[in-house]
Amino acid sequence: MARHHVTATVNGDAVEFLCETQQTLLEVLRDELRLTGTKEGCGTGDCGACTVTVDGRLVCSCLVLGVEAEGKSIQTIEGMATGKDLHPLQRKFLEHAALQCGICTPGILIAARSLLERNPDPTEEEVRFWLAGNLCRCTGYHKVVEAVLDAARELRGA
Amino acid sequence: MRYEAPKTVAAAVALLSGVKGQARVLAGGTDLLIQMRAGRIEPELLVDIKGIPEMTSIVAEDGGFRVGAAVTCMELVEHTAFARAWPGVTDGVRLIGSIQVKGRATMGGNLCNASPAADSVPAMMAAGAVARIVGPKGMRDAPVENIPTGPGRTSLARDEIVISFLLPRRAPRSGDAYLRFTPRTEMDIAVVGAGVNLTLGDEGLCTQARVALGAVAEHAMLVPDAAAMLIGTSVDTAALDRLAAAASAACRPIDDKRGTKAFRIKVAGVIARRAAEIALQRAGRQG
Amino acid sequence: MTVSTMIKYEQKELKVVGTRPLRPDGVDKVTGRARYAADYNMPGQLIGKVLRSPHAHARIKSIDTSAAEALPGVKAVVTREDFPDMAVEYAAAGELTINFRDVTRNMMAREKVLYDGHPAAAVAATSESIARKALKLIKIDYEVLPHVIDVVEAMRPDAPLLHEEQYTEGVTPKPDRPSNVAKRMVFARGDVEAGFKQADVIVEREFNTKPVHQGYIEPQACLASYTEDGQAELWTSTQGHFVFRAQCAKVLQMDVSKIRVTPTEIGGGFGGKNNIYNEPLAIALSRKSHRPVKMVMTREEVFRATGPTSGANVKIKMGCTRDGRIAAAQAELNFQAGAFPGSSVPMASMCTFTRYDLANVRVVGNDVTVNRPKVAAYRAPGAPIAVFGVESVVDEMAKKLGIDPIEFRLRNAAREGTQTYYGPKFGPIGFIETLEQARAHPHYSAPLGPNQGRGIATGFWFNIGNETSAALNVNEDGTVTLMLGTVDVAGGSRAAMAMMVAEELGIDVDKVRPIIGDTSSLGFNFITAGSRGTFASGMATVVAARQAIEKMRQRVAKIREVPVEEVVWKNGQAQPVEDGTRQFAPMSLAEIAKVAGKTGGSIAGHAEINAQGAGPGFGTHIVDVEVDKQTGLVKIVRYTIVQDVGKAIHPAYVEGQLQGGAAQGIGWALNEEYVYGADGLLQNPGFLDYRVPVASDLPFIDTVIVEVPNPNHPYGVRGCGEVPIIAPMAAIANAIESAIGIRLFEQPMSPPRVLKAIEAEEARRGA
Amino acid sequence: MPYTRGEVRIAIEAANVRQLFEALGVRFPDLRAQLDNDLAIAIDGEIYQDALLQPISGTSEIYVFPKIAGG
Repeated sequence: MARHHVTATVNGDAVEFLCETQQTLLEVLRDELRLTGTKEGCGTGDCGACTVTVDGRLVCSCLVLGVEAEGKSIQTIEGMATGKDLHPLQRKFLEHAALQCGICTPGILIAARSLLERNPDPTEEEVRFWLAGNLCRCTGYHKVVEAVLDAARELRGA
Repeated sequence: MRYEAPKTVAAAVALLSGVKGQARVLAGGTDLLIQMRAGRIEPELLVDIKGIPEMTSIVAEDGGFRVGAAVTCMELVEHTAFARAWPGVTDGVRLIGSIQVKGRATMGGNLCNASPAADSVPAMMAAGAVARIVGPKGMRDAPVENIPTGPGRTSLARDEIVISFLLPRRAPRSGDAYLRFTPRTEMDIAVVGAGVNLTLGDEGLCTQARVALGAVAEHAMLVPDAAAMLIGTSVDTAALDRLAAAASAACRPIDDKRGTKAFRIKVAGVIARRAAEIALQRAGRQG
Repeated sequence: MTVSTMIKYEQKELKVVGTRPLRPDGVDKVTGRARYAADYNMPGQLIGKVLRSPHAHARIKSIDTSAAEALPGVKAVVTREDFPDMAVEYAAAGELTINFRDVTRNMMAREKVLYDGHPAAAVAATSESIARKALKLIKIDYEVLPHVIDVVEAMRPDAPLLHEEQYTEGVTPKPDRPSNVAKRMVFARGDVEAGFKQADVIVEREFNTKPVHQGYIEPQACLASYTEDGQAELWTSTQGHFVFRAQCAKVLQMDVSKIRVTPTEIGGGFGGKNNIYNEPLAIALSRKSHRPVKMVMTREEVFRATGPTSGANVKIKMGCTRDGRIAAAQAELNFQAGAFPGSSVPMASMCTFTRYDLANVRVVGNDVTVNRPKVAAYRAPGAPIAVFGVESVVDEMAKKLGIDPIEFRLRNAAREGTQTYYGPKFGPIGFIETLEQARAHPHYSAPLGPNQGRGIATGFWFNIGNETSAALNVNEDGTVTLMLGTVDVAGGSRAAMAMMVAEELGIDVDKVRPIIGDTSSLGFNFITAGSRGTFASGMATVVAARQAIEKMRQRVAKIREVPVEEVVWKNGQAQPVEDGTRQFAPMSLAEIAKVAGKTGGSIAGHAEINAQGAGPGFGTHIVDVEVDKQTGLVKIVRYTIVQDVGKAIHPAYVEGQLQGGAAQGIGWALNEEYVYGADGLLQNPGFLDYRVPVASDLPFIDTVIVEVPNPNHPYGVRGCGEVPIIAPMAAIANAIESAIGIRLFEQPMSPPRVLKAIEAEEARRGA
Repeated sequence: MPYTRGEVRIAIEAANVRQLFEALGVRFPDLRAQLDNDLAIAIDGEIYQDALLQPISGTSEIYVFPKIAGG
């Protein structure tokens, strides 16, 4: 089977990989690049566990082909902290106990960061609707929403 | 499985008409990849059209907008001028899937996937959107309502592509709206969808109206009988009652896991009425 | 065994327990480092895939795997031929005792496939795409049989039979013909007929519920490596690695000691990861291919073939006197067990009326096999189904008598000394406290908007103890490593255990590093289920800590050359007893650790117990809903939970349990359901059409933690995970009734059902 | 109580749970499988599961019921 040679940027690093046409970006990240922080919960774009950004756009990596990543810049959970400094969202999730099993957490953090980049002062309702594509079965979302609102507050310096 | 990413419409059409076996256009891929993963289709060729400029841009055209068929839903939702002119179409696009899905999904895909429940399609039908189609025989324009012919079926030839949509210039005091009913607030497929587009005259009477319904028949459809109930009226309670009745009367739904016939027929009227109320309010706001 | 010579925590000032430190697994989870089962890989690993039944019920006439085996890249294929048949033999497995004859048939069909998705063959290949191709090449000749999906239909004498040799247990005389009713059970106290005679108000209703899935976001995944010396290693997402080891050993006929199971970080379970599915197949494929084998389920497989909870038919009859005292209570619970016997109906039967102090009770439970996946435990297994009926009927009785629903429940509430109808007498419990605090909560008196209504309901769960082991080692630098045998199923039990150890030893919690040991590093541990983690593992942890303290007292006595009774452990150090006869310099844990090696060896403590004395948990929920009368849409406007947890070791994680449990209960109540077609095939095996609540569906969920200590636990813990899922269905039904005056008897209370009920009521009023 | 041929109240001499279960097994063979696997008991109101050596006093009131687990 002919494999495609793809060059892209992942969390700021140049990467190259080979993939089959039907391999998704999620499979490439996890199986070829060994970046297993991005999770598969459904494979059909319904749970958001595989959320990453491609050229700044929030997407489900299970609905993107690896070959489509050619020349693109991809951000995953592994690139969210800078050195020893956690992103404020990561810190607030810990402080607010906004995670339990944690399988949905990487996707929710990536989605929440993308929200706060566009809207630094979201309402509770805006947070809930923005995160509607990220299923969490443990928390009932209560502490997740609190953590995002608190992180927004901190990032605004309010 | 071959993957091609042509840079021109001509090249894309040539690829599609050239291939013997099954070929698929890859736009957002939010439906295509799921069908491939489930093994429902095994195309020989994927034609990724996101590298084609006229299919991925939003440009002004005779006071209206020409929207590339491969423009992502998020790009369109974030286009403030478009949202001001066509808030109802924006409503429909905004309701497609999650933020993540909208980051990939396109109006062209939403139309050509031909799901009876596609959210942007009734909104575009109500808006009078015209699709521009290119094939080996050249280019043609067709109103959106002429494209879906059944679940997963369209009037397009196998080597034709929808490249863009024209949303025409707005008359003054016009407003449109799209509403759908789903059990959840998000992440759901419309059980019923309704798009309403209307224009008010000087005396506040409705001079033009278009009403379209989704998920209540084998494909999304215009309902002229429902629109007729608004034209010439001040869109008052009586007119809205008649609109709701006409909308329900036009339904020919099925029972499925997402809703029953009886439920869809009843709720189609309710949703059409609520959409009309929003459209009216938006039209009123415009000078 | 309860902890002897127990120091009551109420009598000492707590430094750690009750605070909110960050969880030890937190940073790994927010950075993507945490390793879940699907994140494990081994050199040379193959990918395993399962071929599943496309029929609800069919006899397997033949299986031809030759074409699949011939496909390049395919290294092994297994079918029923690769597993020994098992005799009827029972073992505890989380929800109920299971029968190995059924376990081996559920993991790989033998004579028949019994549900859509039932495994019929499995392959291991060098890539997933080759494995998928291989599945298509396996030819199975099926004789399709009539199927039965609905529990009431399955109970009819003429219903299609799943198990020709299944005769209803628990009826006399012994039945002479087989039946889908696997077992009938009766729990009775007093005389219900006499009780109903005393009643002024009698309400009798029938309720129906659909199966719902645990809906954990991480699909089942495992990695198995069988080596030529007959040993196997297994990494898997499980709630109980010791139970998985026992079951794999049994069905694969291996020595327990030759299987080592390491529980990975688990992406949610809620009872759904109490049972083996792919694990024995992966080991068998590895044994046959001489390569490690990784198996990850798709979401569709999770829905089609792993345990949902039971759908059920429930009949409730209750009578009470004019002054609101319940005189008699009767229930019939008919539960779907799925393809094999063993639903949660026994526990549901024991939970049905247990919140109330009743003289006359009769509960009959039927465990019924149908052509659906074998049910698994789901958070307070069965209780929400029975309570949906009971709390609806209680609400109706209170309304008929014009008594406030909380007041009505208070008049009947179970309290310390109440004799339950299934056996135990309650010790100190906090049910009345939850009712009183709910009544006093501002939510209960807040004004309601148009089309809004308020409902309340209550829940009870036993909570359990069971077999548990723990070990802690005092390291040379004065830090402590704590090894636990109960999987941290996400609630944060690692943090809670570390906190109890820190409290006992008198050191900072960040000096204690808790980890989950594999099956070779500790004695047996039962699964993490039944809200036992913090109770039972906490008890074992405290026993281990106190053993280490005892060793340190003795060590210091030797070092300081004083009799051991002159040494007491206080404030994190060994010091002279008050009014003792000998003075000596105290030694802190760090000081002891430093010299331990040179004074007789390092200090450790361990415990292997079967924890008894679990403390029952009770909760009261208040919910406000708004109903769209034109579409039947029900919106949750406000939600408050009041629950007695005994003692909240880490209050933030207790709140998380309450909020998460209620959210699952809300999904159960409103939109979640398994939808089967006439062909007996599941129509909604995905998160698009199996509708779990999304963030925008829910409001903030207020929690009030009540603390009535469990006297049998050193820190008063009862457990808290199960109770919060019990009340929501009934509370929401009661709130809908108060909003629109219509009571719903069917779950889910989805828009089509609500609208249908509204139209039926309008028609009735019109007529 | 079909396993006990209808008897619901039984007087039995036993010093601990194991002796009680053995005596019950002798008297009601149908109950044996249950006794081995899925029964718990309450001694004077307190629940015991898998506690075969738990002492029982001559006057103890005992209830036998299914073992409890959970999700």
